[in-house]
Amino acid sequence: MDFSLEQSEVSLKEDIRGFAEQEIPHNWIVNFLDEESRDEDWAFSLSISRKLAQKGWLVMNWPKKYGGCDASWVKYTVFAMAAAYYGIPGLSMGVSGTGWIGPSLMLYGNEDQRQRYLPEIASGSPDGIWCTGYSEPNSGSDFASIKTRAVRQSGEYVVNGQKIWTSCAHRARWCWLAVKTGDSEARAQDSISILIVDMRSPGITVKPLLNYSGEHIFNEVFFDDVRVPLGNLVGEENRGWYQLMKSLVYERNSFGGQSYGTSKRILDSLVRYAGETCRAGKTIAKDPVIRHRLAENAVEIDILKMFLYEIAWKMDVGMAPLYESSRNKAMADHVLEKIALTGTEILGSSCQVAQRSKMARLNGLIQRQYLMFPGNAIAAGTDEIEKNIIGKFKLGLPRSY
Amino acid sequence: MDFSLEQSEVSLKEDIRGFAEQEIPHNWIVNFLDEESRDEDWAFSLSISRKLAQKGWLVMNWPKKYGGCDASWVKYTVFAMAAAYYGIPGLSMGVSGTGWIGPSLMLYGNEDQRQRYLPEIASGSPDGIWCTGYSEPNSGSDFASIKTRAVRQSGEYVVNGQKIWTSCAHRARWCWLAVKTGDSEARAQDSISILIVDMRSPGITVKPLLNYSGEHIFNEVFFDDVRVPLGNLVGEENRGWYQLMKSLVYERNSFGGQSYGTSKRILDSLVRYAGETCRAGKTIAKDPVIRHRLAENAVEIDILKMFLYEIAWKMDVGMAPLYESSRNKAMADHVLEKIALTGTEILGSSCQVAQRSKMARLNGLIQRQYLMFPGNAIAAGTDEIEKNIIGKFKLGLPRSY
Amino acid sequence: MDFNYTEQQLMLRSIARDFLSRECPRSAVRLLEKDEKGYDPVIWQRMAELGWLGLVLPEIYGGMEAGFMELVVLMEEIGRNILPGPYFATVALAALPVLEYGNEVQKSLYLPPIARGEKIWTLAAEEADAGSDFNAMITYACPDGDGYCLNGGKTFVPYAAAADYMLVPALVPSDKENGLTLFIVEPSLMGVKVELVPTLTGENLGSIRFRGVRLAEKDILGGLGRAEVIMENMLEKAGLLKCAEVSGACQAVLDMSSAYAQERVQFGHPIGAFQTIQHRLVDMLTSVEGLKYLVYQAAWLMSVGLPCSEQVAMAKVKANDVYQNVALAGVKIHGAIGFSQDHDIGLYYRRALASRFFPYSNDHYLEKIAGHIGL
Amino acid sequence: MDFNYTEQQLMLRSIARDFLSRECPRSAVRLLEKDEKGYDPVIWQRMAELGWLGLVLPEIYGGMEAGFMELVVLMEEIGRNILPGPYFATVALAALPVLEYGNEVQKSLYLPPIARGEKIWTLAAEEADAGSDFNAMITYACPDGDGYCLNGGKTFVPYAAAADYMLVPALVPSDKENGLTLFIVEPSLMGVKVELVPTLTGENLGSIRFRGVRLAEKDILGGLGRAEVIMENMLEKAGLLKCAEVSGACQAVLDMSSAYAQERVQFGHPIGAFQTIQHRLVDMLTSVEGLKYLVYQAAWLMSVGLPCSEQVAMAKVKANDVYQNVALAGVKIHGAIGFSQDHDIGLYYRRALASRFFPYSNDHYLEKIAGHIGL
Repeated sequence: MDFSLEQSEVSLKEDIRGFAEQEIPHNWIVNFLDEESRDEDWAFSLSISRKLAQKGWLVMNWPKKYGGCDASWVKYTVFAMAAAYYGIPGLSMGVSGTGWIGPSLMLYGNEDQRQRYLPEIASGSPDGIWCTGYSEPNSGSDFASIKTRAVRQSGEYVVNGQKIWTSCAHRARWCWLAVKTGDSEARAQDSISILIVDMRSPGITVKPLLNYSGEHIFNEVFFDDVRVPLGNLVGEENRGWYQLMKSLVYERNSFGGQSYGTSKRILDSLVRYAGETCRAGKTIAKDPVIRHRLAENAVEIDILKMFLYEIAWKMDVGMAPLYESSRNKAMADHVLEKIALTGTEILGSSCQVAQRSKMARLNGLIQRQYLMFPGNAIAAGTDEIEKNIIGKFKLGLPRSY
Repeated sequence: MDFSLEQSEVSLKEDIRGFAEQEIPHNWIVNFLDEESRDEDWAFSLSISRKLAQKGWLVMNWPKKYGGCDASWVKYTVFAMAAAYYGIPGLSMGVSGTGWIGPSLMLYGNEDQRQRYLPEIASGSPDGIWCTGYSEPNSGSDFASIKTRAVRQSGEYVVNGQKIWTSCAHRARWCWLAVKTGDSEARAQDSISILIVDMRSPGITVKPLLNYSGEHIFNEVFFDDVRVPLGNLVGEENRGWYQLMKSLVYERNSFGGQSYGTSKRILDSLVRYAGETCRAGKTIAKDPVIRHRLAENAVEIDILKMFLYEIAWKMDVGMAPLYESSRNKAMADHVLEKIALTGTEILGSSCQVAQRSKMARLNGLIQRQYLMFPGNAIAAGTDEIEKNIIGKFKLGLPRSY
Repeated sequence: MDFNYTEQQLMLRSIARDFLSRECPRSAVRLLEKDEKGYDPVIWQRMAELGWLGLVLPEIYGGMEAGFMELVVLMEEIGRNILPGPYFATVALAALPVLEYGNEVQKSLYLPPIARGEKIWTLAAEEADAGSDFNAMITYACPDGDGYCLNGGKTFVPYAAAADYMLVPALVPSDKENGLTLFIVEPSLMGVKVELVPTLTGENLGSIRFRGVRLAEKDILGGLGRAEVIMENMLEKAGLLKCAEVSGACQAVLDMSSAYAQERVQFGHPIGAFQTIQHRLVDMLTSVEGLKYLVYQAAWLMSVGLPCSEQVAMAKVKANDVYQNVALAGVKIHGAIGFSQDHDIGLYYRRALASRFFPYSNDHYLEKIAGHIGL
Repeated sequence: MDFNYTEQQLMLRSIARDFLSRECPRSAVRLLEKDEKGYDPVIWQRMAELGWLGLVLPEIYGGMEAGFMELVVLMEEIGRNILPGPYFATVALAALPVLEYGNEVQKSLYLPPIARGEKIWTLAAEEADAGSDFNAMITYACPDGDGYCLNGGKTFVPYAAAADYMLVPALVPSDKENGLTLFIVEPSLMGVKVELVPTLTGENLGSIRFRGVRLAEKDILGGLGRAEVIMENMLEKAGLLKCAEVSGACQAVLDMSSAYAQERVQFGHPIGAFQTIQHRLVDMLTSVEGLKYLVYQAAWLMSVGLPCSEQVAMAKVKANDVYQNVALAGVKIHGAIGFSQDHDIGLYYRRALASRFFPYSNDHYLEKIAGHIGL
């Protein structure tokens, strides 16, 4: 065993810190989901994506031929952790691009599709922004029950149906869309396909679904006789469910590094805040209850780090992760929740102040997390779903009820 | 609303304190399950049962004609809380007698049976000691799947089978036995009956099952052609499952008062201990982390008190409790677990000392609870079973999987 | 021992539930979050007509002379429905202390307009850097001629922009020691500046600057240097009423989540059939019932005049934990729909932060309990 | 970054697992709980033959010269199987500090018999009323002629009744200040009295009284007044090895509980199919894996000589929580059978209390972490 970073990984961290100091305003704290909400934030995030691409960082773990640098997963993890720690936006190309659309195309797309779409993502261009069309009003965790249908008609797919909670649909150039293609008698799992859909196609309507704090992240997306070339089928027809189950391994893990970086940054910010803030005549950093609570957070955050390195190392040495990405997803959610709640406790009354207000302490870092962590925890699989997966694939337990 | 105690209830508490001061050695801390373990403890407990009966306290909430005092459930709750607080043993007549055999006989027994058995329990006599034969090796939570069978033969039931985890079987004069009587095609729930079995009957073998700390509480009980008079059937044949489900409401609630009294006593003992014990130059009572932890315990213990009064009041005014006894059972288990674990934290290294050792702090109160609370939590329904019941009966949720 | 509601309490509850769901649907709650005054004067007037504003005031001031327990029952309903508006501020934070500590002139002058719904009050106690720590306060009322001159600032003041009067604790310097004194201040006075604090909770809060505000002897409530005692007492009552509001809100979240778990089908079953969800709902139920009884216990003690500061502290600690846990569990049970602006559950989740630190944080109350149990 | 075990580590693990399950079945563990010496000399001798007793000692003292990480791997297996005996006491609490702080005479004299399995050592540090607080200790070694005279007492000493030697920190009064000094004491000396402490955990512990015990200059380990520094270092290593032992134990509890959940059928399904049980097992898994990696991280830092006191503290805090939670969850999953004397799960549940406060409680480690993160 050896948990040291290589010299190049250590210096990468330094480079990222330098980049952040130069490029990111010190009060920038928009996190990776709500960078989509406001036009000015989005434009800034996208400009950073471009610069990250130019630095060779954005998709460093992709093969060179698709715009990457053939870097290891460990190195990419180092990057993601540090970038999130220093508050660098635009890491995901609209949530899904770098994290799982890319890896999925490499797994299931044909060479034409890879050549066509991967470099767009890798270059940080607006045309590399994707959204993911999975959830429907009655199909959340029970993904196999989707109803949106694609029918072959005169050499094209014609898509009809509705997606919901589609984050980034209002920003995306492309949609990674799950549809029913099999006949109605087939098992649900054997009748799903993945299509690449141009978001500029006629028949697509995107309606915003503001979240409870007024941010525009989610959308409803309606498909009304949308025509999609047959060549936009990814992988095999009717094998989409199986493809997705496999690529969800990437999706689940894809925010791990960012969650770690964000949590660690919040922890350090709270430590600093506690040292500077007085209550009852002494700094709250002297309060044993607060000291213990922050120390407990530090332990959980460190475990997340080890989990992330473990899965990255496994991928680097060619061991396919199975339950680990579900474990990491659940752990990351837990860590974010814990530090956010600890943060509200430390801020006290101040945590009521709106996140974008000038009166917000720590630039609203805590408030933003308080509002976002329950949403993050749902995306790409609820805690229950992750635990079912771990129970089944790691512990060999029967399907749970 | 009015949460005051009546004058008679207040003075009852005082009387109990006086009784305990007179009758109970100050270092007596055996709790209500392990009083069965050692002969000398058992003899002492039983002598106290007798005295409690003479005082009119043992089954004060029973009707006068069966040996009780027609006291309210609230008053009985006051008694149980205070008695446990002051460490008075012998409250249950071998776990089941006062708590649910008595109430069950009043619900389902015929008048002959009530006359025959209730006064024996009420008087605190050794002949009033019962055990409860429910669990079998493959039937725990899934009670309906029991296999022990009673067959009618020449005017008697002949019982064959095995029970397990039968607490107090080695002390009991009678067994409240659940058996299969219906034919094998009948629904499991429609083929169970309750028999009263004389533990001195030929064919009964009791084998001790020591627990992990060496205490003799549980037993295996083997029934080998045991003959039971037909008149010992309680209620209707094959309706035993339904009877039991109803009487379990009593069983679940029956230790509530004792759990409260025990928890409160531990809390107060820990407070005293914290005030007398120094660590790093000051009493641990000054440690904010310990202060908060004990305060959190105080809150939960107080909630348990309100829950217990609520259900007692409901029974007094004739509202049949439904989910409440499951809620109280789960809450009592939670409270005991929390205070026991808090106790180990406060004792530190000392909590390793065996409970009966002279070196044990607080007379081994914490150790005993640490060893017993997981067992208490299983008896009369695991946490999962209680939550299923609450989910179904209070929240109207579907049967859970 | 009696766990029954009185007829009067049951009736009040039923009227309140009807009224609030009809007059103040949650869509109105959302709109009022963006309103500068933060309340609907029409609803306010109706509440006055229902007698709610003077619920516990004596008849001679236009009140209904109901008991503290009735106020608790009403606060539960207000919390259940989320009623935006200065009810808590006016009644719990002002009318009660004016009634208890005001002189006859003050009571006659101030209480009837409250009961009639004509005047809105609030308490401006917290300071940006001092929190609720009196010793660190920097708002001073310096003796000046025959009156006082008020300088300083307060923040997180409920409905500051709507208030006609506010109670303001300020330090009055003297030879001996600084005596904390409670003043009645009209925001319309020269030198008072109110600014809204944008909140994520949806609660209407403001910051206030006092610059050379002239106050008179008659503006003192309860006597010079008496604010600490008064505040301790009034914040005990107000803290408990806040718990009742939270208790009602938690019950609403539980009801909503339990109903959703029965409707929402995934994998061919209502999600309430999945044990993890079902047991989470059961944990919510148990904690909500626990909170309810702690509130009732403290309220009963208070209503019969027995000491109850330990029980209030217990209720508040529990209220904080339960609201956070229940609101979060509720959001999670709802899944994605729980985050949408149009769904009610998010209103509660955000508001859980608003009550958490009022008037003090958990640490304060745990410390208080620790003292009471003998530590 | 490399998460692989070396070939040597894998082989050690495999041999240890085989050996322990064969030579020390849990039935033997139960019997040894009642044995005064608390270990089986035959197994002990075999362990010496396997090279375990000198695992990390240099060859010149009869050791195997393996690394710290190998010792961690072995401790995991010892914890997994529950090996009763003074392995931890002899190796972690004595051989390591003797190797690090002993002079050449001491090392040559003491280490080879340890490696050969001939001598058993322990540490006698804790005092009844002082716990691990050096400042409150009352064991004194007063200069007396050309040596020292030891008076006082220690408690919770692992395998005190079996030990041939014990390390004893004692205060040496001097003109300047009391210097805490580590002495090597033979319990066979006049004035040493050992008494067993009955434990519920099944661990073999003793109390020791020192009355006028004569010690010489040569019995000092690491120099006069140096015990505080030595202890800090040795308890960091020992604390981490204890974490490895706990990690192995937790893995065993998880494996046992997971297997039982697949076998035990209720309501027509294996109980592992019920979501509450399944998710509880998953939580156990996640926490056990988290603990394992914290242990490996700290052990790796230690093995390459980097600072690791923050990481050791993290591992210990986690170990305490995980052992308690996992052992309790394991017992509950097993239901009634889990409480019986014949079932293995109870062995772990009881032992969770033994490791929890060694060498310090959670508070100590949380405080240490707080310091490291900048508080």
